[in-house]
Amino acid sequence: MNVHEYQAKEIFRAAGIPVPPGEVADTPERAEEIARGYGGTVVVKAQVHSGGRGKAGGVKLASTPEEARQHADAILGMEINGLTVNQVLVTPAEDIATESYVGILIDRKTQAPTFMVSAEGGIDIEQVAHTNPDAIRKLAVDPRYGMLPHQAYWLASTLYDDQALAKQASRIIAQLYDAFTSAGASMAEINPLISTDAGEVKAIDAKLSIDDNELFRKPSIAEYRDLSAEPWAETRAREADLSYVKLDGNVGCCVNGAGLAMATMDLVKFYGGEPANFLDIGGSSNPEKVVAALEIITSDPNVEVILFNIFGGITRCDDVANGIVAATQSIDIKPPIIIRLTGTNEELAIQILADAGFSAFTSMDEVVQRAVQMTKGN
Amino acid sequence: MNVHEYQAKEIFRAAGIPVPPGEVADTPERAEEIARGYGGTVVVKAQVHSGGRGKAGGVKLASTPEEARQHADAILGMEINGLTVNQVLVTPAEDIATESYVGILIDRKTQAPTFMVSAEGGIDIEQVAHTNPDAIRKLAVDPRYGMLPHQAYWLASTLYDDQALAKQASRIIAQLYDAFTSAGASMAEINPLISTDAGEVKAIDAKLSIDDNELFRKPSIAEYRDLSAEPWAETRAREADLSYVKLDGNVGCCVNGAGLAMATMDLVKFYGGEPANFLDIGGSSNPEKVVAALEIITSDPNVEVILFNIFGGITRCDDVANGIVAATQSIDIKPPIIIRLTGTNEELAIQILADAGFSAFTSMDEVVQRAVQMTKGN
Amino acid sequence: MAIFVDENTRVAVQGITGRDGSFHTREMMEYGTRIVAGVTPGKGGQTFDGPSGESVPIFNTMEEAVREGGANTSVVYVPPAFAAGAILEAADSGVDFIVAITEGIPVLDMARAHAFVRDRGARLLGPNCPGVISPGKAKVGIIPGQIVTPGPVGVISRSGTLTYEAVAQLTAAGLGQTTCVGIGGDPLIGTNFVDALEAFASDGETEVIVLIGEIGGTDEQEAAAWVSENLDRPAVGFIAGQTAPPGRRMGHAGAIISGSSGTAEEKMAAFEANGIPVAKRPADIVVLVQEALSA
Amino acid sequence: MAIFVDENTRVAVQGITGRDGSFHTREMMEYGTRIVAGVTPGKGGQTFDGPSGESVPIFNTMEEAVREGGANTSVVYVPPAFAAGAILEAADSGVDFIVAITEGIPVLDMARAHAFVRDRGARLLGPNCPGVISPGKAKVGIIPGQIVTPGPVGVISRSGTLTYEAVAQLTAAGLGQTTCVGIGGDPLIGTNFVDALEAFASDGETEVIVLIGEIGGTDEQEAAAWVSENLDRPAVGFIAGQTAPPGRRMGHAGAIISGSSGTAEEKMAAFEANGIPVAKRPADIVVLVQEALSA
Repeated sequence: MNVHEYQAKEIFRAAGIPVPPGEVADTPERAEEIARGYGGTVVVKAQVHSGGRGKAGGVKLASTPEEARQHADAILGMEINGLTVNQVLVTPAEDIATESYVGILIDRKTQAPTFMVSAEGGIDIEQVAHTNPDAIRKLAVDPRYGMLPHQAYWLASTLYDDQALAKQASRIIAQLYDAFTSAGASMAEINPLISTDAGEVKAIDAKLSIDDNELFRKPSIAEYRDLSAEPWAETRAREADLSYVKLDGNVGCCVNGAGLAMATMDLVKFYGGEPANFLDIGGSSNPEKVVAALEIITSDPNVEVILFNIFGGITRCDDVANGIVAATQSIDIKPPIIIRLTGTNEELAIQILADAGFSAFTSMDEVVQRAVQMTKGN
Repeated sequence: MNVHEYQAKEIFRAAGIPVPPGEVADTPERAEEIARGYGGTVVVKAQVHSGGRGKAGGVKLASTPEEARQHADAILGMEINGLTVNQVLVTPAEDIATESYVGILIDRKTQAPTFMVSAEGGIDIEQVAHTNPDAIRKLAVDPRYGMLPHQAYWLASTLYDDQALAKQASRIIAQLYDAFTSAGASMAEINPLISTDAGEVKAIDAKLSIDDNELFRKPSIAEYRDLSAEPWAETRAREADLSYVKLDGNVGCCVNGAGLAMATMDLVKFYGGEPANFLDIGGSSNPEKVVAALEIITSDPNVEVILFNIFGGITRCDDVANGIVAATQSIDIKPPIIIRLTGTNEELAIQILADAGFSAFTSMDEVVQRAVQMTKGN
Repeated sequence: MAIFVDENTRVAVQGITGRDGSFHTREMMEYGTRIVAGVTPGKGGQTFDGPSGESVPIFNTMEEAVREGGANTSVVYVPPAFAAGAILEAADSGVDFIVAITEGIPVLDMARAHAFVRDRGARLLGPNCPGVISPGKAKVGIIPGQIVTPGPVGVISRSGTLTYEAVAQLTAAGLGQTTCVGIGGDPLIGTNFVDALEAFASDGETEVIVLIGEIGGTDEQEAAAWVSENLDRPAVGFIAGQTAPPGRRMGHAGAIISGSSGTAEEKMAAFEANGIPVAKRPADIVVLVQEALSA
Repeated sequence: MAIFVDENTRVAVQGITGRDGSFHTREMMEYGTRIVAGVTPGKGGQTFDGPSGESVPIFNTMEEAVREGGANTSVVYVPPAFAAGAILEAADSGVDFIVAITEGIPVLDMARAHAFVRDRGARLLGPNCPGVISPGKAKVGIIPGQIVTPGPVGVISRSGTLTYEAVAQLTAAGLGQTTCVGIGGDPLIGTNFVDALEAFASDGETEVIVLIGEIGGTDEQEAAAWVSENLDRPAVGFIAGQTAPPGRRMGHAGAIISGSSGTAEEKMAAFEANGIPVAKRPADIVVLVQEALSA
């Protein structure tokens, strides 16, 4: 789960990280009021779960409260990478001497929370990794011991030669580790971490992704979820315990298992079609899940055909077939549905489906080819 | 640092451990009032840093508020192992089905916080260890991983066959570990941990010792220190950064280094005398420390002679000699002072002391023999 | 021969009294796996009824399952909130091999659990994996017994049903398996491709190895390098997720393209560059295995 | 020969710019110890002036002290709040031997630090110890150089000034030392009596070992058993604290009789029972060593 910049900043602040003040506005008038409260120049920042906000015009400097209102007016309602901006963060502008990057994520190789820091901040760290990999220092934190003081200092000393700055950064890095673990995060980033002319080190941006698997035991973090910031289909999928990712094609896919779901999308492409989505229905065959899956898939107006691909291992195919029949009787589906089932009780399942008027296949290749043909009017 | 039972219970409660309610009274009237508030039978318990409160008559059941007042009246002001009772804890009496023991301390051998639990609770665990060692289960907690759920359960299952009770105890054991580490404790004990007829597991007594070395970073715990519960001499010693332990003899000892201080006491005994105290003046020779040491030693009316034994290694003997001279000029000391110094600049030191009228020796055996003789009127 | 599990595997089922645990325990027993103990704290002393009337003792702790039940392997079906704790308990009990089926374990719990398992010298498969099956010998986990058959192919896969799809096609084509290993779809897994490859490399009966990867991470790339440097027999590959967009998690917590790394293209290229032919569709895996065996 | 420190010891001083650190660094240099680096975060690039005008480079980190200064040993003089962190840093830097002088480190910090040092395969002496001196070769810590002289006696002690007392008496009697080791007065120490005994046992020049113990714990009892089972040369003992009351901490955090265990009587009896004669007074240590050497 991604949280907004202002929420990440609340969490960072609670961990002791120096973060400039800021307030959230959902109207231009409120933005003006906040800016007036701070006085001086402020930054108006779109709160949206997407990178590239600056390039998209979602981050603007305002030297007067009126200007803050004007920027907020322009940014609120803006679409950034398909997501609508509903809130802006208004925060005093800082006087920046240097910009660095500090990030931490769960690294697969070291099997540990791993820091990446670079004195080249304020830009995309991926790009730094490509053009100047030596400018990045990495450190895996042993989860048995946590972040050790000398490790934080070692990272900080990459960022600043000045020892007063390095000591501040060292403290911030240790605090970021605490924030990361106590929030149950999978990624946390300060980009940029700035130093000011006055010799202070501060986090002026904040990014935080929470491990979804932690949310059950972090109710205060789970409350940060902003349903207005995610498409309806994803909210619905999460509630129904499905995995759904929208794509740009027209072949709606409903598959049991994530690997098979990806392989099904790939096979659609292989046969010249375009998958409309990733959807993993999981191991269950209950009709409510099938209903939810069909609602989600059909909420995408591009979908021209719905393809089920079910491998019945532990799941019995006849149960799934009954689920599909029940689900389609309870809701009205426009696009045609074609189904492949194989494995436990497949013959029975195909009979159930044929009786209900569905095309049923046992070969994955055949059903995918047929689905693609149908999108081409064949 | 030891904390009172009621303070330990506050810490345990904050960690989630079920502890019956309780309030502290420093007058019999207040005890009566508290007892009236609870209704029913209460226990009136002396709050004093000493074991054996029960045997000493410091713990009494009261079935009416009036009886609570009478007991409080008897207990307040009582001396238990040389310590005056200034407060009593009044707490509702519990209906006890079984009594167990749960304790944790820093174990030298495993170099880890180590649990000891026994289904034989409510009595001295030392005694159980002697008479029935198999009744005690031990577990060292790896500080790299902390208390693991199956370990807590493994300990709890020694205490109760009943699974509902074992699960409650398991939770309490995990919570006790959290309380132990977050308070910076060196020892924590629940004795007894009871189960009630209603099937609840509760801590009805609580003991907690804090590692003195943790206090600098645990200000809220440091505030628990009850100066009225410790002799003046110990408070003074702590403030002056000295180690002092009062004993029953008449040879006051002032030594640099803990091992040498013990060896000096032992040598007093060896030559037929009785040491009045352990006092380690540390490595410093500044006159303030010597003044504090002399004040502390002379606060014991039994002291008949004061013996300095200083090994000048890094410490220069002439510095110490000057400290002693300066200190004795600033305060009035009744008992005679004899001094042994050896090591760096010992000749110079002996001259300084002789000029000031002190007996000065270089041999530890000689000075101790002389001190013992002086207590015998020789 | 086989890897990880065989006739000598003596399994304790952690969470045997749960819905999934009890169902799959019966499935494992029907397949012939030796289930020697169940573990559910608080239910010690009860017994679990197998499909043919066998009685499996239930213990409160893994320690008892090992001491009294003689378990040398555990399989974890407990819910995510308690699963890491169950893995730690298993590692502490002295079993050599732990299979964690549970999906949804917090990744920070697993970081700690992996360190603990390493410290204890045990092997963990998973979590969030379908387990392992050595056809005709034993299955530990949830891979359907009816889709496998004994033979010379070793299978290593990050996914569940995709593995079933591939293995069922192999079986249908008469290509049996020594062992099929599902290493799991989480970002932090115990046994990875290279670990499983090493095990297969010392199995005399495995003649060809199928690697079924997916987007996310660099495990397949490292496997490819290992194969070209160390493996004395052929391997074939498949990668799911060619059409997956970057930055979106495709079901599995581990199946996510981060920036420009972990793409299917990258992995397929690594396979090809290290002499591992790559199937374009699941159905082509059979063809490549046949070619490898007849070469 | 000698144990733990000698001519090849290259020391980094952690906390070299502090009051104690700078004083004792000069003392160590005057004794001839090779001080190759100082470490104080934030003061890297400065230099420390030795007693004879030598210039010791100061680094921000132990990693630099090892990489650029060539240190193989560290000695820790940093304040208690930061001392455990300094020990972890030293262990992480790759030095083999760490001497922690600092008194007052929280014991829970040390529990973690000891585990870390073990994981890294380093040896820790202390904390809250006077360090180690190999007469004529090197001293690391604070033991006064003028009280020792080379010879055949190995000394292991839990205390500071009591050790000086005993060693000074040995020296005065013409009984020199291979190495004097102060293992420290804390409840959790790195190198204990048995560890130091093992080291002396493989030192050809040590002919007799003096064990100076005190109340608290069972380290001396284990040392006694080890001596009788493993040691091929004589040992003599002394225990401080015969007059100490139970339950009261005698200065050292580790010097406390808990209930009925850890008493001086118990330890003296263990020594005697295992063939280690016990001195009744410090002065008798000299006599016992002379007897052992002439036996």
